[in-house]
Amino acid sequence: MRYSLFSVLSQALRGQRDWKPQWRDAAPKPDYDVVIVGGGGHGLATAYYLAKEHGLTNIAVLEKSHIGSGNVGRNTTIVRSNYGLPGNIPFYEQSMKLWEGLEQDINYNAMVSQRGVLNLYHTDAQRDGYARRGNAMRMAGIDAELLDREGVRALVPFIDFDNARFPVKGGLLQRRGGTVRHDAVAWGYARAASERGVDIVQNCAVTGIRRENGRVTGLETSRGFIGAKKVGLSVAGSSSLLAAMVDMRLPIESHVLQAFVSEGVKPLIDGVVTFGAGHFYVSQSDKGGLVFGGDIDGYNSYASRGNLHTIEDVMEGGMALWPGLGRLRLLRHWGGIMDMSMDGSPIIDRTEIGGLYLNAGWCYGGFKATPAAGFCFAHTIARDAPHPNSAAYRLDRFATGHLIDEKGMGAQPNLH
Amino acid sequence: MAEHATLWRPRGAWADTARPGRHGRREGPPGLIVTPREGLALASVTAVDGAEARLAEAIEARFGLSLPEPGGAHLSGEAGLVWSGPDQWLALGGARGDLDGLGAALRGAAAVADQSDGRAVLRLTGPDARRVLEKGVAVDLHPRAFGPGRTAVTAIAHIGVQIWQRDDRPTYDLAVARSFAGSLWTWLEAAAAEFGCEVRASA
Amino acid sequence: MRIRCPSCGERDNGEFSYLGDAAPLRPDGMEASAEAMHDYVYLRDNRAGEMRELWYHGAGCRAWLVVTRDTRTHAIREVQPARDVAKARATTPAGSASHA
Amino acid sequence: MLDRRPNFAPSPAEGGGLVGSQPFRTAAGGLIDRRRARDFTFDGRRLSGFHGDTLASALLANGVRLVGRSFKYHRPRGILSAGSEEPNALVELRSGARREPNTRATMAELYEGLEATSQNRWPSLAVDALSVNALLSPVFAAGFYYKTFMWPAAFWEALYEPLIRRAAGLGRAADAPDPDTYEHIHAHCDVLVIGGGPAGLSAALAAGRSGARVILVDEDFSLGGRLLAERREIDGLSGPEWVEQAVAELKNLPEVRCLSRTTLFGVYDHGAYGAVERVSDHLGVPPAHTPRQRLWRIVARRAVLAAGAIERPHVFGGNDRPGVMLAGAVRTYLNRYGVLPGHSPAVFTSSDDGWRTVADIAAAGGRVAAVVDSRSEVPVALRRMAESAGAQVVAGGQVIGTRGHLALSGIAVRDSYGGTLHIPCDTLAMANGWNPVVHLDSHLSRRPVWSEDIHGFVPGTLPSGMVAAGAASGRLTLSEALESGARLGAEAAESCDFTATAPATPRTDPESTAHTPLWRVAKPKGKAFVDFQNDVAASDVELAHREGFRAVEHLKRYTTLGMATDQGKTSNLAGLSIMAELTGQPIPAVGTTVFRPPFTPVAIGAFAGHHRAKEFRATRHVPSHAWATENNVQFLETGLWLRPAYFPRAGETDWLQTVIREVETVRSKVGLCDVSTFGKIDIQGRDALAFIERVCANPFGTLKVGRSRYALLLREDGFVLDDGTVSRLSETHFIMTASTANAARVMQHLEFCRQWLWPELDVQMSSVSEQWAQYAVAGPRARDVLKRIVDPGFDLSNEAFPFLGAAEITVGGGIPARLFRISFSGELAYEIAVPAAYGDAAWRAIMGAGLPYGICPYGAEALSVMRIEKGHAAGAEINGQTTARDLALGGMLAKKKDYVGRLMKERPALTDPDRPILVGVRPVDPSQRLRAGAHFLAVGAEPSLAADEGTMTSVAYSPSLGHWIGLGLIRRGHERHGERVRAYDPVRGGDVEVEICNAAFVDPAGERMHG
Repeated sequence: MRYSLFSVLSQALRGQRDWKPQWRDAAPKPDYDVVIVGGGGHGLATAYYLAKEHGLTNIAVLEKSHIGSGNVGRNTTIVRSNYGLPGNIPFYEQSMKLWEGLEQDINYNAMVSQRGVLNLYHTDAQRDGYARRGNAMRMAGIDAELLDREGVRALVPFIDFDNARFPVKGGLLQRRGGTVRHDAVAWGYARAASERGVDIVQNCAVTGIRRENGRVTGLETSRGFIGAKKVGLSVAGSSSLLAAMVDMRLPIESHVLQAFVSEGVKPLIDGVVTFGAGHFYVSQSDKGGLVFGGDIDGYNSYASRGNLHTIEDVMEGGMALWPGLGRLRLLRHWGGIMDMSMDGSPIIDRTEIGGLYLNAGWCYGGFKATPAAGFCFAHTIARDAPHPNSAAYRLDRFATGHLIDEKGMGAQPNLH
Repeated sequence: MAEHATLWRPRGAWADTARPGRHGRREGPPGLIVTPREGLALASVTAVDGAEARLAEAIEARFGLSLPEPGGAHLSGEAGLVWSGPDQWLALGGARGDLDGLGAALRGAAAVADQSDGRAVLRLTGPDARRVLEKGVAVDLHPRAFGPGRTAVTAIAHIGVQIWQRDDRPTYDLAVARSFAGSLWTWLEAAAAEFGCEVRASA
Repeated sequence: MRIRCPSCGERDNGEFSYLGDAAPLRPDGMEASAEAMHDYVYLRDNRAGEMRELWYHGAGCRAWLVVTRDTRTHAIREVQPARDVAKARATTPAGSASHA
Repeated sequence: MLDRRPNFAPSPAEGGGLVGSQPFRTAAGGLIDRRRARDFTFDGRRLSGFHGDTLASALLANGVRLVGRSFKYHRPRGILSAGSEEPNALVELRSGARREPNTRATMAELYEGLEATSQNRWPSLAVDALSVNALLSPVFAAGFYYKTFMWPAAFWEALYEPLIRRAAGLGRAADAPDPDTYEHIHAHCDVLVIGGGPAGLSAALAAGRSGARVILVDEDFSLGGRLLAERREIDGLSGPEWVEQAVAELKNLPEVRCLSRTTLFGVYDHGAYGAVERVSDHLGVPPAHTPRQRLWRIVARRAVLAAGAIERPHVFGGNDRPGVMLAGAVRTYLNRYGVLPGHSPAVFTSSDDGWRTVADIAAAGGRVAAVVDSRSEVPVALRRMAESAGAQVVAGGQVIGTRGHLALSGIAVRDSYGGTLHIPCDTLAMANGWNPVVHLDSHLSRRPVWSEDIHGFVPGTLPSGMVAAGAASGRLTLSEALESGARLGAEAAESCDFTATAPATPRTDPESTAHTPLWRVAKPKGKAFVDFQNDVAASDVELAHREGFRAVEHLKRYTTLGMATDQGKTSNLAGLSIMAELTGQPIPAVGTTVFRPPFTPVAIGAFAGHHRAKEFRATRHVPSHAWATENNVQFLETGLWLRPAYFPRAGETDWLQTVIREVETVRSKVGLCDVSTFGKIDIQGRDALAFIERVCANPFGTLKVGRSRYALLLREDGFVLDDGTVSRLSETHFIMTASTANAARVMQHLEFCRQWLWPELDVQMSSVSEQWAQYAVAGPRARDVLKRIVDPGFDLSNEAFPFLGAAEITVGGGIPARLFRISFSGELAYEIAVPAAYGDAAWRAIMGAGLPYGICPYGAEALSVMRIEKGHAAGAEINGQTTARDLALGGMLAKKKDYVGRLMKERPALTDPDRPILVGVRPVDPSQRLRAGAHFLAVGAEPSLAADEGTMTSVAYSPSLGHWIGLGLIRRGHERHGERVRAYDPVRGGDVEVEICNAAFVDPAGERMHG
């Protein structure tokens, strides 16, 4: 049923009786043209764009648990395209444009809310770094404003301007940045893909990747063998485990990133603010909870929980930025497993194995990338060639030296 | 010609911060008594691989003390050695210059680097000394886990510190990198406020 | 998380910083190949399970440590001074220690 | 209609007559102190309670039932529980900068002058405009917003979302910085006991008597748990008497620490726990020198989880109406607080313990309107007891609906024959069994398991070192709690090598926990709520099922079930049970939600503790700090350091004027600058030189004793890590410097190389950064100044101590010092290092010695100008993205040795001649200003990513040249000197034509520093 004001009102009168499952909970078929492993935001978006842009219909998305149970459901919901390096800029801007049209495209309100992303700076050197980044954005046609202290004060008067250890000197603002209701992204893409015939297979864990003559032929799964002409891996923190099934070692480590939400309160803050002198970023959800995050815990982990040290570090950043937070209460914190790549940038590429494609290495930037990652990965799979906007995200860039290292931290994923 | 030689007086690491007098709660006896320890001699001693026995002998000869095991502090009055890392110790002397010649004495057995001014040291004692430290030190200082002759290299309020316990009153020496002394003091003053803190003149 | 430093005893993980997998060994010397160096610098097993990894006790004794930890449960089986491990490695025949 | 008032009307003789204003307070009894009245306000209304009350008990005593409005439908809500599970009674406590939204009235201790305000309502609690949402509730079903508000697209941010945001949220946060303080404390123990009820007290006693170090925490302000709330007997003592005895003994055990008002909120790996102590929340304002709250980081070898259980509500129509309460809570208010919440209470039970409520009310002299038991068989004794209390007993019945405007006035009951009875009542006590508190044991990703015995989840595999006792483990009777607590407490102590024995279990009065859960009432009249706070009704669970959201996590996220501030403590199982019914599965097959920390919400300030405002991070001071502050310095933040930036003099009106004067003074006379912030690493040993060769990319083999050399360090991936100098003091003794920003990272890197890569090398390292105050004395008169500083006997002449000389000397009459002839400014310059305690004296001495030569102090800004004039790369260029070749340092790379980064820097993309390389730029029109961060474009090119040729990294106004200059990285820059490009800076409106030139603007041949 198409979602519309009419359908919502008429169902209200009918006791909501006629709504159908938002996506088909499919049983796997024996063979598919393309199988996407991973029913997160990226995998579901990939399936949707394969169907929509490339006319493929014999597609399955395999999810070991239930869709949206990974990072798409446990992030801080920020979207932005304020990158500084040419390898990243066109990709994230494509993603932003897709976000801007997402609701009409998939007929699902994911609450794309462009209330601005503000990155604060505290030193002249940081200011110049943001100017460099903002200028690159502007050259690519992306909105960016460099604010001084008073410009920041006009937007977020409640942060600490008077007694801060690292006084705020200004910020880089992308007004088109904002937040998106994360779960709805997975559900919306699932529903849209399902309507286009994609099989969404839940509770189906991949246990092996079958190959013949250097090409994939299908997947061993907890629900039996599933044949596939092409396989796209889109499994975030589990990327290395899947790659190991075909003896590949990836330039990736899995790390835990914690996210936090406070009790709900009446509106305090409109957009997203990122502290520049510590690890802290914050926004407020439509339900009123402050959603915030910080740095990864910093050690390899497949356990989706974090430890106290990092929690304190994040809260210290919060209090330093915004001393009015003191009496607000932390409601919940949780962890997600990030696929941290060695230069902090993702991989969307073919592999050495025919028919096997990889979408990985998103570090903690994967959510904002969801539409473009799906779009470009679908392109890569369908055409067997990279999309121009993701052309820099090659797997061999570590060998060639074409690194995309926004932070300049080098091959140390826990520092990205 | 060094014509200003008469003006060359050392400036204490705590000169701007741990001012003598009462801090925090005013009522009752102070829970914490702080004495800045200015003018000590300190040096890092790093053993040469394979020369540990020679080092131990040389230390015995100079200090009359054995080389402390990990986590140990061997003290004799104000002098002594405090373990500070694998194959590394902090040598102590009661007065600036007390460790002169240590490098030569240990040549071939250990590398010595003067740290007399690199670390700022406070002596902490009083009935609530342990309770104050508990607010910053994640190491268990309970008498069953720590005590006189023990040391820990750790952090307080994100600042690297080394603590060694001198006696079971208890009395602790707390060393911090000199440039951090001001921030460490701010923490200590806040942590001790509920117990009351008396700073005595530097000794 | 608590890590038992062989010298300092059990400490909060906040006192340590992390480097990563201890298995890849630096291809030393002028004969080393760029390919081997690439693998050493960039490629990881990223194991879900027990892993030997390098931690630095930066807020403590400044020792590098080899920690044997399960990345699924954080259970730590063993902590050794990295220098001791490295010295033992140096005395074993070349190559036999890689990916130990 | 029952109109008889119970016979416990207040007697004016007691409580100083104040009870008269508390119509629901019993005449006697309870654990409140009736001699200590406590006045407070609720929504501005002045009310009174007693010391020992919670805000909730005091409100109930005053007959206040309407306490808040729900999240979505703004339905009137009252008090459901008497504990931290409370979903409804949330208020704003205090006001102004101390306002605390969403505070559970059930946990807030009453203090004199307490100020509480209801929330999420406008204009008032009784008349809430948004209660219109309740009428629209057929539209506002779960997830309705995903299906609408999409047209037109621009309306989302402009219209729909602001409305939703304003309607959502609950309370209002404080509007100013938190004026109170917080602190941390680290505690270690053998046995941590979580919960101070009968099981926890027994565990603490058994463990504590053995001599083990025990910490007992409880979130309540009084220890005792449900023993304070029930009329029970232990060895002939009442519950509170037994508690008093146990607590007195615990307080006498020297190694036992009892922490009330302390919530164990999180379980972390390896026996680490987080708890928060509300030190001063029961007072109006924290006393002097006392924090508001204290965050405990506890490390425990063993833990006994004795956190009790939470009672389940029933799911029936209108079950959210103020006056509908948990049965256990009704008993708590009656027995502990001396409050009977209603004049005509009814009981709805599916368990024997629900009947205790009837007995307790009767014992207090109250009347009970009705008892509805969903089970058809009711023990005769219970029925008789109820009937003697005046109750109508309905066996096999179910409450299907409620009546009342802002509070309960009656219930509709379906009897066992299907008929409907309407029973007037003002309170309904629900008893539907108990859920063990399994939250904490699931923080480490463990899942609880289903128990058919109690029809609920009990702990599964517990985290290592943890055991569960009492109700938290599913042992719901008092005697089981006492027995398991004592046994497990003793065992915990034993496993920490103490000798402990569990005492004999005390005798308790008989009790029955027989229970047949009623997961939901069929065909309810009106909305039957599952999650009260988030307004999730049973019909929303049905809708989620219909739309395919059947997995637990889907159910939770789609309906928001369990995501409110109570995290579903009273709702999760109800939601699961309905989904189980809809999918035809047993409850455990539907799954369990994993509870996340914290157990109850924790103030953000408590986590931050001391680290806020100026103490967010430490501040490091340079050795010349005191002099600088006496001399009008302006500081600059560099990492944690406060570095002198410049020293304005009277009459100078802007920083540039000052910096120009400082640079000119150095270039023409002499200046003094504190460079102590650089890292200094002492490297000794037979293999020290070999070690330096491996960590540095340039060769050192020819470095002689008494000389310094520039040092370039790469990361293993071939990019530049840092640069500094290496000075050789003896054959086996070197000093390496590192940049201020990278000092710690370089030290860690060198330790890695020494300990892990090349342990066979004989190298000893220690950081001496803090030991030495180091000052640059720079300018043509530097030598003249230093001659007056160094002790006689040291020859400073150019021949004896040339450029790049290094020496150990003495100053001030025998003070050891080190002298290096290195120059960052390009002038004749020295760096002199003295022990840090002499740093202040040395600074003053050099300033004095320099007076005749016109010396001035200069700061980091002038230093930066001069290094840009010299074309030296610094932090803006050594940014982790550049190679030695990019920085025009390729020529110094060693060819005949292995070193860190050697191979990876040769990758094709890093040797691509098209890469941006370091150059100087100057404005074609010398009056124009340059800005770092500008991008370079060909003159006439349209700005685009493809046209981007590089960036300006550093700029300065050059007093030597009289115009702005810049350093930048531009494609093939080294081949393009003389070419003009645009420096494009749209974020600051800049667009300047510049000419590419040699980066060394001043004295390119380097003659001055050699002089």
